[in-house]
Amino acid sequence: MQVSGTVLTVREVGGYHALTLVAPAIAERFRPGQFVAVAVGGEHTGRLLRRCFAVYEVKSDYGGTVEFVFADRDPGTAWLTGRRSRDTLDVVGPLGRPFRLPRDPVSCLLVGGGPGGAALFSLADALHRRGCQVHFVLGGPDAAHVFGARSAQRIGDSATVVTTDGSVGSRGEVAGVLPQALADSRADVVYACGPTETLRQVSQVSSDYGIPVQVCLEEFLQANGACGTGLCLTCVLPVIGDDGVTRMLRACADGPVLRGERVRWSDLGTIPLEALGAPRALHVMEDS
Amino acid sequence: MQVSGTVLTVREVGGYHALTLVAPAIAERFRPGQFVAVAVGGEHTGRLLRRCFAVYEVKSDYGGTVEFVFADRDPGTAWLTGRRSRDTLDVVGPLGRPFRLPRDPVSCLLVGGGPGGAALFSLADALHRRGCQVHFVLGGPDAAHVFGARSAQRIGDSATVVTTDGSVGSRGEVAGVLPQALADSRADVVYACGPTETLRQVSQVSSDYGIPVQVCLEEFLQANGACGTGLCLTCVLPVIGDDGVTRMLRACADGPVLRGERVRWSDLGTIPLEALGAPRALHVMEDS
Amino acid sequence: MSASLITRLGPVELPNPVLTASGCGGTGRDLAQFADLSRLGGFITPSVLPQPRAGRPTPRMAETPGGMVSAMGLPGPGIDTFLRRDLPFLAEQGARTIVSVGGNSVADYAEVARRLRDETAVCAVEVNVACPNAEDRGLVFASRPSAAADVVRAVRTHIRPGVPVFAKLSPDVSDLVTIALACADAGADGLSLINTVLGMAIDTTTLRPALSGVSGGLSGPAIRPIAVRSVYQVHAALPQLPIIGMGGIATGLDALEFILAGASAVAVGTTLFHDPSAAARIVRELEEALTARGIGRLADAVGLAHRPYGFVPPQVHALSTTEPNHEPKTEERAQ
Amino acid sequence: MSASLITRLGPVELPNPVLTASGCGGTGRDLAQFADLSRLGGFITPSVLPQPRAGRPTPRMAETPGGMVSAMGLPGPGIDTFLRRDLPFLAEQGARTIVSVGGNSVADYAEVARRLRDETAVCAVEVNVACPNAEDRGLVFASRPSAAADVVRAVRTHIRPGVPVFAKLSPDVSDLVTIALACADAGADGLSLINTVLGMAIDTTTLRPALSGVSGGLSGPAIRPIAVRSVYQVHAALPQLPIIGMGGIATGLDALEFILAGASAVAVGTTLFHDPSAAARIVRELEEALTARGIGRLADAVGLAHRPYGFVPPQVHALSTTEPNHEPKTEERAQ
Ligand SMILES: Cc1cc2nc3c(=O)[nH]c(=O)nc-3n(C[C@H](O)[C@H](O)[C@H](O)COP(=O)(O)OP(=O)(O)OC[C@H]3O[C@@H](n4cnc5c(N)ncnc54)[C@H](O)[C@@H]3O)c2cc1C
Ligand SMILES: Cc1cc2nc3c(=O)[nH]c(=O)nc-3n(C[C@H](O)[C@H](O)[C@H](O)COP(=O)(O)OP(=O)(O)OC[C@H]3O[C@@H](n4cnc5c(N)ncnc54)[C@H](O)[C@@H]3O)c2cc1C
Ligand SMILES: Cc1cc2nc3c(=O)[nH]c(=O)nc-3n(C[C@H](O)[C@H](O)[C@H](O)COP(=O)(O)O)c2cc1C
Ligand SMILES: Cc1cc2nc3c(=O)[nH]c(=O)nc-3n(C[C@H](O)[C@H](O)[C@H](O)COP(=O)(O)O)c2cc1C
Ligand code: FES
Ligand code: FES
Repeated sequence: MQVSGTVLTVREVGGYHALTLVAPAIAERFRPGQFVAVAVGGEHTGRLLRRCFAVYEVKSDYGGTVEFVFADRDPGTAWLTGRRSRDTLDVVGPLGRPFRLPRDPVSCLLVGGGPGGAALFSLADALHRRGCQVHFVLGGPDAAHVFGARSAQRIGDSATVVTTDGSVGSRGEVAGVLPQALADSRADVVYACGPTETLRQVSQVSSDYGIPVQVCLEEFLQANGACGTGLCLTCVLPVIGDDGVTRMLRACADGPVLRGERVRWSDLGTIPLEALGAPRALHVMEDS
Repeated sequence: MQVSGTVLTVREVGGYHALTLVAPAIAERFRPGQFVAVAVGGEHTGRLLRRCFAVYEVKSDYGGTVEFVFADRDPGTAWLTGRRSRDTLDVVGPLGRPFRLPRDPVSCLLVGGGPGGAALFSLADALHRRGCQVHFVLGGPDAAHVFGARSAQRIGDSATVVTTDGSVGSRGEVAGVLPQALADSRADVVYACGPTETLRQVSQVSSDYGIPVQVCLEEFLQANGACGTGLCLTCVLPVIGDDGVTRMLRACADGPVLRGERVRWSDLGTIPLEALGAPRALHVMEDS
Repeated sequence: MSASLITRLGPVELPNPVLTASGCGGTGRDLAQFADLSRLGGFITPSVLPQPRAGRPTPRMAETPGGMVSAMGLPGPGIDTFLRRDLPFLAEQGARTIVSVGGNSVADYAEVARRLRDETAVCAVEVNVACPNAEDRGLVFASRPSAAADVVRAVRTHIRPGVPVFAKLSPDVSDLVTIALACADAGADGLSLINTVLGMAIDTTTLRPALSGVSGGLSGPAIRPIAVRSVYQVHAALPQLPIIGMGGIATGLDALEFILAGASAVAVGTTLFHDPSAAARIVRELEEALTARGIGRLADAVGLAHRPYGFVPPQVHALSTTEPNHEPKTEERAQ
Repeated sequence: MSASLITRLGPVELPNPVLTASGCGGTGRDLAQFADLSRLGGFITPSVLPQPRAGRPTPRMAETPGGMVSAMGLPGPGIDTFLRRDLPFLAEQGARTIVSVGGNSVADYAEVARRLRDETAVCAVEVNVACPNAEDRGLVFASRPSAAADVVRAVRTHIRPGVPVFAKLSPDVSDLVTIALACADAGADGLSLINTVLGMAIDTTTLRPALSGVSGGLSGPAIRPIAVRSVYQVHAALPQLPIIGMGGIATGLDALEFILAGASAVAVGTTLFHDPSAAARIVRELEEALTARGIGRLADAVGLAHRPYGFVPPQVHALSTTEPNHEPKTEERAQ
């Protein structure tokens, strides 16, 4: 859906910003893990690429609202922070494949890094509705850059918070506390959203423990995507399919949620030699 | 001066818009006939060219305000109409050569067409301060597109209003009523601002009557200028100098006020064959 | 009465002139969520090569003022999967499909064209001549008249008569008209103008090229003036050859600019990334623009900017009437 | 400590690398109201021709997305008035003046250069090779290696040794590096890259070309990726030759992009129309950008994008180390 949504609020949440807009058609169709692609810069802009943000939450107020959380890191997001209520935003969504939910009431560990934590709260609601246990691990560089620590403590069956500088929770990285959190929560499945490096580590640890992991590649998509709608092929990464073949999948339309153990994390930014359709020249280089 | 001015108001005045901003450095230096060059589209804009507007009036409120009047005719002016109070505008001014004022208390006829009428009111004040008589002729297509008819009636020693459709004043064109107005006002000098075609006619009629005429080329500048500051040379028109030589002068930096009888009106949009530096190829064509 | 948008690309009639540009509408599946493919003038596929290709590593694109640079490396499933999966989908949707043919050798192009010959769902073929030629140090075919002619001839030979073949050229050449002429002589029924302009962005944080491919193709509204000039130049030299114009089209008025310059159809590329439902909007805006100008049929507007119009100052008039369809000379450039 | 911005153009040292581009800072008089000319790295004059020239009729420009197209027709007072009126003014202001030389024949260029020889206020000379050649059907000199070399040689012969001569090239060619090489062989001490890109706009109201000159030069941020690519390409091929980079520079980070690509100085053109005080701002922003990146001297940043930096994925690394200064091949383009 491509809609013109009316901005309700733009507020600061710690070191991030949260923008809420009225977009009933998107709110209605949204499933946890999906994202919106927002046009930035206004009508006269020379900035053509949409910015992709995982949805934090949808509500039924005003017919249906959508809220997303973002770090202000480029002129496009700076423009977003300057929106005022009643401005309109051109938004496409909901986009991408959502988190797949277990049918049975299993124990779930939800791992968030930085602004990525925001994507986990609607997931937590959905899991709770299915009778799942929801345990949180939330991390970030400092107290201002961990999203949702208090909410997680309130709604989670448990919540571990970890920061690089120890300003809130324990000092350390998400990956460091993960084995303990997996053990404590007796997790059957892991869901994660956050920096790509965090997703890599979470996938590694979870796989080591034999636990399936779904990751939401919001940050990778933000860094690489131009459209969010699957048209441009700029957001590709190597993923191993059920048939064992590595394919270059789109983080937007084939993701943003992918099975963490299937992503070839150390080959991001490359075309692995054995990927489907990898350049022949490179095969030759390897052979010779 | 290049300043970042804070918008006070944007209001509709008949079929036009008037924008007032706080810009003390410009207000202080302004002399009637000068203009401002405004950047449009905002920080992220792909629209690079400044829009030039003759100043309507400057006031001492808020340290110094500047108001200009414009017709909304392109996406750049549409953006301007959407400004709200407290927004900032990047404005350069005051620019160009002002109307030259007679030293003695002579009788002056001020002729305005469409939004160009706005440029005449600060001139009228200055002339009044010198003890001159100020007579107005204001014209436009219809009542909504004659600027300042009521003010002119209030402050002018006389005021003639003329519209194409007769919806206010008499039906007709400015040039048609000019001979009568010249006679009635016993004008020693004519000042005009408005559509280029109106300026041409006013110059023609005034010259026929042997009365000096100064024209403000706001519209020509708006149609042709890219910078307003004299750098780009896109706003040139052929003007005969004191030495009888035709030169391509810049409407912005050599104008916007020029002597009407010196402008080669029927050669606008050309390089007259005998202009200084006219292409040799054309000379050859004429000779052969 | 609203204007008729019907247009012709040689033997093919299209209900309107607005196509999606190669590589910018994906396989059609994702775009179909935002646009009824049967309502578009036509759908140009990403360039199809004989084999599957993964393309280049990320980063593949960078945002630039009014545009983007991208280096994708011609990713695609190869002709087999294209014929099995993508072309039938487009046919089902009722899209008038123009298949873009790519390759790194004349044999590649010939191979893809041969496989397309009996596909009735193919409405026209576009030859992406701006692919790197493996046999010529990776220089694109489009940079030499003879190389461009070779690939056009190879494709034209295999495609059925009645299915027009368009040669899609790159503007990065000293003399575009010569390349266009060579393609026409080699059998091209029309020309697609323009492919992306060679550009580059440097990441001022990493201090390195922003794209894995170092340089890439500049696209989007930023290049529109280059594209309009290319269409105007080529239409002046080859007025009988239909042109598909593209490069930065974002609105109906942009499309009209290309039509006036001499294009019989236009394609929307980068704008689809910004606004996936743009094509239908552009059709509507173009129809309104023609109607507002009292132009009853799109065909009457094709190339109109080459003729004098309305009031013409005497000197300009003299120029225009002596050379009504004159190619803008290089002297008619800046400064 | 803040970074040192000192840079060299061959024998000439400049306090900072930010110049004004030819034809975009006027004669200097109007710009002086917005900028202290002595604080700029230097001032490049509009191209000077032997005779006064009125230039083209209006309309001379049209706004385009992120840029403008303009066709001015090289207006200027001619060398006599330039030497009598403009050059002394610039000298008085303390501007480091780079005189742009233009012409429509080799003799024109030679004539202007000859008149400049004894002018001590001339800091460097830029040869605007993108002027139409009256003897070659109006094709610009910059489109042929031999024609470009002829004008560069003509100018270099007349200008004193010690005053560097820069050849300013047009990007509208199939092979920019060959033209650059030809200019270097003809005695150019450096290169200015780029002049405007040939473009065009059509007025959708009059349905005619928007410029009196039909086509014109595209300038402004829209062309920045083309300009950065040109600088990168030429620096890779001729790393010893200083380059003045320009095309769409609007901020300090834009300037840094050109420096990283291989420019020793940059020039600001169209941005001055939008923001007449831009040059001083860009100097400040560039200094801040270098300091923030821990680069102590501008000279250390020149061409830095050609070297691998920080984390390099293995495959990219392999490419970069085998060809550290490789010219982006045409295969490194879009798709
Ligand atoms: C932890 C866990 C518990 C489950 N519990 C049950 C159960 O109790 N009963 C039952 O019948 N099914 C269970 N499933 C399977 C799951 O419910 C179904 O696969 C899913 O609902 C089908 O959705 P889909 O058709 O959109 O996904 P598909 O199209 O089948 O799969 C899409 C991709 O997502 C992957 N995927 C799908 N679901 C998950 C997941 N939850 N985590 C990681 N990757 C996934 C698939 O392997 C595939 O790569 C469980 C799966 C997981 C991982
Ligand atoms: C109607 C009229 C009445 C005047 N009355 C007197 C008078 O009573 N006593 C007296 O000493 N001087 C008089 N002048 C001359 C006028 O006051 C001076 O020329 C002016 O003040 C000088 O300003 P300047 O130096 O900026 O213009 P300059 O640099 O001298 O001139 C700039 C250009 O503007 C033109 N120009 C200047 N003033 C006018 C004008 N008012 N109308 C049209 N073109 C003009 C000039 O011819 C020149 O082309 C009169 C001029 C006019 C036209
Ligand atoms: C991401 C991307 C992929 C493209 N892929 C192809 C392609 O496969 N074949 C082709 O001929 N052109 C391709 N192009 C070029 C476009 O079809 C079009 O010619 C160009 O982008 C200019 O139009 P635009 O400015 O509207 O995008 C591609 C362009 C982009 C941006
Ligand atoms: C109005 C205008 C006039 C120009 N005049 C000249 C000129 O006289 N000589 C020249 O070599 N380049 C001239 N140029 C080209 C600029 O110097 C510069 O190379 C080009 O505009 C790209 O830089 P920019 O994008 O910063 O403007 C001119 C450009 C413009 C826009
Ligand atoms: S962002 Fe365009 S395909 Fe994923
Ligand atoms: S508008 Fe630029 S010189 Fe007049």
